[in-house]
Amino acid sequence: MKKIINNPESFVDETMAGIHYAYGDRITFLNGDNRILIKNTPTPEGKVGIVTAGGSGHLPVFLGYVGQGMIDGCAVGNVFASPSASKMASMIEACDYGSGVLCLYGNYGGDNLNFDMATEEVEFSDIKTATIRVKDDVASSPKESAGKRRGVAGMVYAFKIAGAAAENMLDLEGVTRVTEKALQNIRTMGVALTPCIVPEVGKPTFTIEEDQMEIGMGIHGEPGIHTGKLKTADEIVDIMMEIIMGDIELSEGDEVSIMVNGLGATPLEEQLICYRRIHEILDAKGISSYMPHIGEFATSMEMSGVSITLFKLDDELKELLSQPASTPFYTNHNK
Amino acid sequence: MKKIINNPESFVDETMAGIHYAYGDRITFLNGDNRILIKNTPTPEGKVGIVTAGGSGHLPVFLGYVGQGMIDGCAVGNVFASPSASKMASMIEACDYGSGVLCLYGNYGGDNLNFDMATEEVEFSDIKTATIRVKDDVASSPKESAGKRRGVAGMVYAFKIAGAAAENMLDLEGVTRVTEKALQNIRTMGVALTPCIVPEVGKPTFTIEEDQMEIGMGIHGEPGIHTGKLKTADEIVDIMMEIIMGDIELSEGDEVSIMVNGLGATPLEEQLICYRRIHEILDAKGISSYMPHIGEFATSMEMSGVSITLFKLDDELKELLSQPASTPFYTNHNK
Amino acid sequence: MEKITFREITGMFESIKQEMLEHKDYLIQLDAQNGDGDLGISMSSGFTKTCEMLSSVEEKDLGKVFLKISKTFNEAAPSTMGTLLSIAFMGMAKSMKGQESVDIIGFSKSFENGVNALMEKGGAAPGEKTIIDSFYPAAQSMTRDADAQKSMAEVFQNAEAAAQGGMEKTKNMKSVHGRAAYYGEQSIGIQDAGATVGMLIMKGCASYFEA
Amino acid sequence: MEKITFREITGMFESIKQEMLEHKDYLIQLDAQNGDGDLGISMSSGFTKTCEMLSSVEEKDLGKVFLKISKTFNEAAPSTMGTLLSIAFMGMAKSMKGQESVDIIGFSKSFENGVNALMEKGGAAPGEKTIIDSFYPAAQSMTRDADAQKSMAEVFQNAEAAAQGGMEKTKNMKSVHGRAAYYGEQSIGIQDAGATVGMLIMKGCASYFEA
Ligand SMILES: Nc1ncnc2c1ncn2[C@@H]1O[C@H](COP(=O)(O)OP(=O)(O)O)[C@@H](O)[C@H]1O
Ligand SMILES: Nc1ncnc2c1ncn2[C@@H]1O[C@H](COP(=O)(O)OP(=O)(O)O)[C@@H](O)[C@H]1O
Ligand SMILES: [Mg+2]
Ligand SMILES: [Mg+2]
Ligand SMILES: [Mg+2]
Ligand SMILES: [Mg+2]
Repeated sequence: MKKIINNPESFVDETMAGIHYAYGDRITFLNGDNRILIKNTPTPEGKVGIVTAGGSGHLPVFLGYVGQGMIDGCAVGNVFASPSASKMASMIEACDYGSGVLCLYGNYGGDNLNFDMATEEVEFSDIKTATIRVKDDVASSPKESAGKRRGVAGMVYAFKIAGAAAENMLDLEGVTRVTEKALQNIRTMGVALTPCIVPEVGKPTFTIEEDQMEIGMGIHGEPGIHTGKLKTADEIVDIMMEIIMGDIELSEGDEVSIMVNGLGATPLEEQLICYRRIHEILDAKGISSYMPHIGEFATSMEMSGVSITLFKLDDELKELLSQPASTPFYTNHNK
Repeated sequence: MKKIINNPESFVDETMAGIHYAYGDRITFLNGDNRILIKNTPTPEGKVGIVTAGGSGHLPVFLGYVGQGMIDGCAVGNVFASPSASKMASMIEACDYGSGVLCLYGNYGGDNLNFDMATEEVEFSDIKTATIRVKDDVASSPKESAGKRRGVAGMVYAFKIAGAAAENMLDLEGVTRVTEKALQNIRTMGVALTPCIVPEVGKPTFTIEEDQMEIGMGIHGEPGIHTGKLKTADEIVDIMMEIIMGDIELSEGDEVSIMVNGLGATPLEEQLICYRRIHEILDAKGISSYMPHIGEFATSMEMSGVSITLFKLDDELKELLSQPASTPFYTNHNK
Repeated sequence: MEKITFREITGMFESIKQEMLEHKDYLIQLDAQNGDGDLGISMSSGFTKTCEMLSSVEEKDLGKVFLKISKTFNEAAPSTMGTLLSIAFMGMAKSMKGQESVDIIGFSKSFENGVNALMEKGGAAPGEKTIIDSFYPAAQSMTRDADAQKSMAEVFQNAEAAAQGGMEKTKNMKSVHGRAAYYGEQSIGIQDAGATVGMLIMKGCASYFEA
Repeated sequence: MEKITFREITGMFESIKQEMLEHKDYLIQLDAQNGDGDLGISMSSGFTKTCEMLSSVEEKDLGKVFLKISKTFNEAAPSTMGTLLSIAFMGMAKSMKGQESVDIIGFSKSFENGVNALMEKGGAAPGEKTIIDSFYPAAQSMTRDADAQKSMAEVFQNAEAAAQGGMEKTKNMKSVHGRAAYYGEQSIGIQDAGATVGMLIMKGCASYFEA
């Protein structure tokens, strides 16, 4: 295991300490608990709170999106593990500014159950909550059972839209409606070339042979839909784009935001080579691109590979996407 | 070679195409030449031009810093190879807004020679130039021969300072003076865990054993100063910080900007764990930290490892560092 | 008539903890085949922390005791299984609210309530290769035996046997819930790790009353 | 008296190109030991592109010819060695400006000028394990022989021998310039790749005049 760490048990705590030292002016730990990160900047009374939660090992997902114009809080679990319901509940309470809280998170068993318990718990304190589970990974389940799909990089667009809508002082129903609309227009698919290592495990929990790739692999190494010889960038993009475009209706004149997300170890050069192909495919169909997101938005530590997300825009969504947002790990200021 | 590419020969061209599609609204190719990238946004008459050049394979270095408040142009070579003098000369001419051009680049043989030829060439067109070679890598040569040191991630701070000074309409001498002052206060040191692969070569040009690390290794795999068993994050940081702090005078009450730069494959979590240690070391000495830069600023494709840069600030430099800058690959807006 | 009070609950959890510690590697191995292999770790940690809490608490109201168990367990093991169990404990808490002791009928009702909460929140039905496949037959067996006024020892012994039987049937089932579902057909042939946890819990209770 | 015109220059470059193509792998291998191994590729490409240019150009003024050579070579091979050679060609261009032919005295002066430009820009002196170690003795030999009014063939033959001798001495030198300098003491024992290029250039010229 080639990692620059101290001991595996302190991996998350030390990461959180680094974040606190670096960005403590804008984000802080709720009651000193380093597993609950909330904004440290003023929030207008009556704004809908947006919160998320999930396991560690995916930076900037999830906590990296806590900040202005995005989400208000994030509960942090161990590597690839959900945080507990009680931490979520404390976070929800801290992020209620009087108009309720939207719980916006990836569709994973542990997170679902804990958020369900947490929202039940805060009901006792009369906090209104709404729940949206992000299910953008088209490779994780067929269209007929789209409800079982996992949440991956498309979540970042959902945070962006929800955050902007909340900042515009929409009420909880309004924020929920527009975020759900956004997610109906978001699809992601990934390819992995090398595995990642959970520090406490100390070795890869899955393997990809030296000349192989796995299309559709999940961000924790969940099995993909196609394992085979590593193909060229264009071939890989073509396969992924065909599946994505078979899942979402896109026609001439449509506008999308394209996210090319590096899974951790893949050079920016390769991400740009993929972007080039995606752009050409869409361009040939008369589909234009707006505010591309190219870089690392949702990773799996040292996993190599990329994911492609298409986000189909309408006027309302485009407006919300372009509204300024700024967290220590994300801004659309220069996008 | 596990890379998401098409063929090695088109690696740079396709990367550049991706950049052009994604960010063509703000940066463009000079006369359609995809190896000369210049700003596509208005520049005030009389601003000093800031240009750089260097090989590919280090994104966001070098071209990623072309944009508002940073540099005006960048000539792009093949992977790890200098672009030619004539491309540099064309770029310098395009980035002269009437007050001369500062050529600010890393101290490498090929780049030095080509820039020398290029500046000689543009003299014929009566363009005033100044030259600064970045030599921030303390591991690349002892202090007695600091003039031989290579330029690495600290270059990004130099771009930032030069860009801000030029935007403030300082003249060529003024911009040169303040950038030189900045570089006198910048030191970098890196550690590599795994090698990188030049696409056209197809295999690593150097190796690091499975349980080894190389402290001081250069961004092209130039030999480091210490090869040995992989140590813990704290031990590695301690070694690097001792060398850096032996090279630059820092005392209680000083203020620095810390850059922790991922070399390509190292997860953000690990970078933050390193930042944590650096912060603690400096804090114990009464040295405070301002506007940390944590992420990937100067990479070597899929190399894993990190570099640490300390940038000692005074009032003038702090002011220039915080002045807004925005390129497609960099902004200090959320730093 | 035999009664279950805070003392018995503590003893039962101690006994379950022993089972979890003894079968830690076995659970890791089972979970690794169709999942991520964390089950042995999360169960050991969950029951250890819960027993620590029980040994330091002054509380007679069984409703409140199970509320604390539910919270502690979830904090210590926020994984899928940990959370599902903590949901079950919460369900049990609700039906024991205000009582300092329950008889076997009261306890079996409360357990049934816990299993129902787990089914409702987890969305799994018997036959879907989850902990339900050992818990559900165990709950049925307990209700039957309690109505027949059998002894505590007998009730839990039969419940363990029912759980064991259900667990074994999971070998031939296909996973549809949790991480294991990603493996689809490949999951057939392997005993479900969560159902094994359910069996070990019943086994722990049975050993306590045997002793 | 023998003269060098555009025709001879073209012939000399064709002949040098042949040497570079033949020794491509050898140069790669030498450069890889103390550097990055690109030298064989950059030299082949530099001389090939230059010959292409020469075969398509209508230009008699040797100053302008060498200016074009300098530019073409740098475009095709912007590496350290490529740029240093293009600097040398630029130096030669300056001293042949306006002339359509030069005799051996004129040519050797121009070569010396090129080598001086290379030394000045590159900052290397003889004995520092670079191309200078083959070029410098070759230039000295040429000047001596030209003053002695030897034949072209003889001048270039001796220059090649001088370059060869200088090249061999680089084996015992320690690198202080370029990438090889990073290897310090380790560089001792290995023949310098750039000095080998210098020798091959002289060899190419000599073969042209022999033929
Ligand atoms: N929806 C569900 N309802 C009931 N049991 C479930 C459900 N999903 C998973 N399980 C059980 O959880 C077990 C795995 O638990 P655990 O290892 O904690 O999951 P994870 O590591 O994926 O969070 C499975 O063997 C199965 O018995
Ligand atoms: N400053 C210098 N002056 C003269 N020759 C040099 C200098 N630096 C390097 N060289 C020569 O260049 C050769 C390597 O050239 P090349 O492979 O093009 O370098 P790189 O690949 O590092 O750009 C060396 O063998 C040496 O002879
Ligand atoms: Mg990375
Ligand atoms: Mg990277
Ligand atoms: Mg598991
Ligand atoms: Mg070389």
